[in-house]
Amino acid sequence: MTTPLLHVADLTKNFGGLTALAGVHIEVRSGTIHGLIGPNGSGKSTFINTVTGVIPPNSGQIVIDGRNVAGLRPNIVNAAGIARTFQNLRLFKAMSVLDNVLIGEHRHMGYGLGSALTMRNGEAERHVKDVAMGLLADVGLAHRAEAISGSLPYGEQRLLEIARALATQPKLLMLDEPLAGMNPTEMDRVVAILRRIVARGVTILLVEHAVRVVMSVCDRISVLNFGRNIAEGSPQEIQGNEDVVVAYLGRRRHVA
Amino acid sequence: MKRRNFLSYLTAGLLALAYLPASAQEPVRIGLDAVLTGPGANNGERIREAAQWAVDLINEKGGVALPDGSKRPFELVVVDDQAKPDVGLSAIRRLVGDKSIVAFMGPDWSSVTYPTLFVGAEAGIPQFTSSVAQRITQEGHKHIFRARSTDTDWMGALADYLVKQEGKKKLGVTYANNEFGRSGRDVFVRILKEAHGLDPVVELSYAVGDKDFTSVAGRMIQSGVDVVVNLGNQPEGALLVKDLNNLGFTGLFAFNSADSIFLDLAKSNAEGVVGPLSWVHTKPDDKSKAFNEAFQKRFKRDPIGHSVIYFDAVNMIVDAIGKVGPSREALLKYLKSLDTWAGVQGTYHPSAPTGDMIHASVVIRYNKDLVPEVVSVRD
Amino acid sequence: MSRHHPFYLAAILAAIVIPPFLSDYSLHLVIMVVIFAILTLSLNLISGYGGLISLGHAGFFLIGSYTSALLSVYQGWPFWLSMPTAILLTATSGLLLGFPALRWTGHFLAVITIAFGSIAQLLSVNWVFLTNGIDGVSSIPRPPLPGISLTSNVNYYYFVLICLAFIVYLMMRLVASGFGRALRAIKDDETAAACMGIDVAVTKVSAFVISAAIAGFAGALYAHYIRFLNPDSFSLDVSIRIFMMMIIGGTGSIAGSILGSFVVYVLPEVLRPLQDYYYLIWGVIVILVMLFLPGGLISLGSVLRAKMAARRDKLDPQVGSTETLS
Amino acid sequence: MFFQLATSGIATGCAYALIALGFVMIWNTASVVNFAQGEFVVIAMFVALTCHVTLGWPLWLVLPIAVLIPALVGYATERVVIRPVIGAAEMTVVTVTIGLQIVLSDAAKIIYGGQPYSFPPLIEGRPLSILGIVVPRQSLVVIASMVVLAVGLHFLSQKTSFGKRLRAVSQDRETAKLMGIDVNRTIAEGFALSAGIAGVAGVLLAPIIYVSAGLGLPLLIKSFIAAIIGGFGSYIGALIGGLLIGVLDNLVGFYISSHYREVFTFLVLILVLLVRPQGLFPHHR
Repeated sequence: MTTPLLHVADLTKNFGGLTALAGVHIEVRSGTIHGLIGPNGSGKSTFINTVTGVIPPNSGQIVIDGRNVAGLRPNIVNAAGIARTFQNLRLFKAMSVLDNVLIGEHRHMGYGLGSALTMRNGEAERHVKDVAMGLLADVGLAHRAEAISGSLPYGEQRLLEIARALATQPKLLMLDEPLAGMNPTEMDRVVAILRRIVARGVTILLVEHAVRVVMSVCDRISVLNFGRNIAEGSPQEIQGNEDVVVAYLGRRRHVA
Repeated sequence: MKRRNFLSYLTAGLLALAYLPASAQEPVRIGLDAVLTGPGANNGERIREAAQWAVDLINEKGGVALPDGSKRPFELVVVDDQAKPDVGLSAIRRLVGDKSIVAFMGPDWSSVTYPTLFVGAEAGIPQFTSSVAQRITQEGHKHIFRARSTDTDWMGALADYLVKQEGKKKLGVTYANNEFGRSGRDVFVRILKEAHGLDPVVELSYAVGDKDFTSVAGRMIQSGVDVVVNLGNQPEGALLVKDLNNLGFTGLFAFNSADSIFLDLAKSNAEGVVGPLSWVHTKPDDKSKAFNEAFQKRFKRDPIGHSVIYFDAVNMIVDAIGKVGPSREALLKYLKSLDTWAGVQGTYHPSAPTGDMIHASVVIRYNKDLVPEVVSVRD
Repeated sequence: MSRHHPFYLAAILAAIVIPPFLSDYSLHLVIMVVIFAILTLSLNLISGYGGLISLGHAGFFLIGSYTSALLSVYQGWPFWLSMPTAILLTATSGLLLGFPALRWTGHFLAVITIAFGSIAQLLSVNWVFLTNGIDGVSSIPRPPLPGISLTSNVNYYYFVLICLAFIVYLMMRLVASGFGRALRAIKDDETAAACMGIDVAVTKVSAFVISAAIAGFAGALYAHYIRFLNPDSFSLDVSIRIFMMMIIGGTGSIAGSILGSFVVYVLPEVLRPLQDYYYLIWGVIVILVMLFLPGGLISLGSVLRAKMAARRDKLDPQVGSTETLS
Repeated sequence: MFFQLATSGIATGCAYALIALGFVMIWNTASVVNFAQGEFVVIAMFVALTCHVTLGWPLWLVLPIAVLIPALVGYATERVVIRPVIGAAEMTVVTVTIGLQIVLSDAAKIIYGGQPYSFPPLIEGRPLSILGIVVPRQSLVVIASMVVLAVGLHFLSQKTSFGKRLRAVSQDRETAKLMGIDVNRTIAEGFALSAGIAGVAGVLLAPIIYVSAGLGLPLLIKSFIAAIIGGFGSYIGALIGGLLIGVLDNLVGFYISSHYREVFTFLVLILVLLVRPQGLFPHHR
């Protein structure tokens, strides 16, 4: 198989005495949807925060497309090709929907400060706005472009986060519980969008609680518990895996 | 509807500024600019109350007498410069811009007077200032009258008193890091050298607003001086003399603003303090006595140097209006030709070319019951 | 956009037509208003758009004024050389404040900027060899301009008005550009902005450098207008006054900063007949504006419209933030 | 000479410490940076001046009043001006307290004028000489009262229900609300307490320096720096920070130069923030 797009090796992170991640390793192949599941407190969010540089890891390697970005600032990790959404929605609430997406394109603006001052950025601005509108159309928010992002209903804010992350033209998109709090029809809509994204060549790491959806959508799944890998494999292998069931449902008591 | 009210609203605002100082032609008006807000406002109130009192006294006698014998009500227009040059500029422009104001007094702070001199000069309006800085009367302005003696007059008297009468040789100088302190120090050191061939043993400056003077007092005591000459404002002077006494300083403390504000702050520490002043309320001559009594009756406390400066200035303007009428050019011409005018503070010489029209000064010493005795007088 | 709102056209027209008819005193006021408008716009860049509180902008104002004044009085440089140098020097001093701004925000940054402003003023008092200390710098020449003498205040007014127009244009370009958006994103959520690829450090520091440069420019204009400088006119309460102008006018709005400068500088003069009480009433006005109109005076229009709309439709007023006009 | 400078520095330092303490208390409970904290000190000074000097009331009656009135003003401030903006953006809150600072300082100037007044020492008598150091009696009073106050406040915050409520609110306003604590009333009482502490500082400081309407802002900036050097949010940090500033001011004035005293205070602030941003005593609720 080709070398993995993302290769995370013995990633550790502890907060004072508490060990959140104890030597986690994950490989995500490009062009796939890789699931990451685990019971509450298993370290999923810490994993995303350390990989994207929001929290510096204590040790470990994070190699994206051959480049180790462990411990670097979030904007450098993003430049290396990793984009993300947030578990509890961190949109730019005071800015318009369109502006939120335009922020994602900041690095690909094509003009610096100088040309902004001398009117030569008009053409680049128009191009950037078209790309942004395209992304909004993909997630069905084109009609909301001028609205203030804070005023959008919950489901649409989730979609906006995805569009904004895509605007940074990532190689790998890490989604932190994008389906949380959604009803089934909204879930299906998001899953359809994810499939379209992968079809366009963007790899996805899906951190999610809705195990049913993860099983149906993901090509491979890694399972974390108490900051350790306990299983990795195809959805079918994971469903049968004894340790996974125990982690979620607890030990099966042998009724005498 | 909305567009019209916004437009008219804004234009009216700007136009109102243009005609702000519209005023009835009727009363004779003079202006006063002083520090009324912010740090340094301590003299400001005293200046305004004295000027207003002088104006009220004139109005009690029926108003300003004009050359044709008629009398018109007398009005004082007060503006505040907050001791800042740009605020002072707009305050003085406001006074000078009002054509009904025939003369104006102030500013008190040299750092505001100096940069705004050109406004009065261009308008040819008589300006009476109580600022001390030398350069105010050294740049050939024809409209400026300094209504008090300056450092040069005082420091000569002080140096003579300290060296001749008190026989002191080792002097330490402390001064506030503002225009008043700086110019006082420069003049005192120069005159000490010229008149007595002495140099201060040590010199220290402190910031206006300092609260704890243990370090300055400590340095002075350590250098073994027998006189500390302090040049600055009342609050810092009072704190310095208190710390000197606390640390066991037995020498003499000389201070160039040892007036009643200083006395109220320093209380018992003022005993034995020596100081030059342009005027003090215990000056033995009859005019000073009469002024002091009237002031005591009106304000229930002692007048300070600034009180008599602005009282005299108002009366000098009134006398001049009585001779040549309320017009700026006539007043200026008349004052420039007036050789002597007897005021409470001493004899003024308005015709002095530079504008330094009075050199009267006193040196006082606070006795046991904290009354400032006059130990030497110059006119 | 609402920029073509009749109110703006009226204001621009008034600013061009009225001044020649003003008395010397009022002309001085409006010149100072324009200079302070440029200063407020510089503060608005980092506080209004970037959310970084600065109570030390009088420090930049001082550096700009003194640099241009000292170079032209003691070195004989022409204004067109001393002013750009003043801008450059102030911009580099902007770096001094740019880096601490990376680590601290809110009141921590406020106190650091207070420290910066106070140190600048204290050094201008104590470094007598450089700034002539308390005695200040005098007889600063007016800028030479071919064909027009700037010694007349009316001409100088139009000169600073053109400078203000240029700064407003500059600010509009900046705010509309990616840089302006990045700054506003940092204000909203710094971590999210970083994850979206914005180099927060570079953006914040460059915002401070640009803001300092504009403040330095205003300083040079002030020095050559008032022709005399001393440390007293750059004290902490001047920094507070600039901060007030931005807040009262409306943070994050170009028109707000200009309106704020006009109101904050002129109001004490208009209230002057109240003699002693004008400063107290001014304080009360500041509190009232903050309590009832946090978006500043510029948001008066949108707040009233929202209220009227709510009353007319008897609906819950549409939940929109009082995001200001531009 | 060193100890002489240090001891007299401690006296003024205690006043900065108390103001910093009140400042931090308001920050902890209401997350408000109160620019008008210095004005509570000035109010206490003028109340004491009027009652004791003008009206001639005895000290044992004047002192409690001089602490009570700023406390009431503090309570009223929270109720009228601070509560409406508690949740608002930090810039709005800072501006409101700056507006309040202007109102209170100008009111004092209108009533009492701009000039400084002296305030008689709380205890008469020549300064004592301990181990060769001249210690004015007033400094002893200041140091003693600060120690008593520090202990009292510690007792109050640990043992009394009001203290517990105050700490709960300062740790987490929302949870405190859920636990049935009347958060608004607690914050108002917190304001009153911190204004009262500032009042004590005013009464202690008055005899050492002087009473004047313009003291508010300079005192505030010194205690703001003291609070940050001590570790913003920690009460002990505020106390130690205040003492440090008082002593440092004197030492720099003597050993280096009185020009650069203030510059040094600011440089120390920036140094601490660079080297130890959490301050000398990291904040522990």
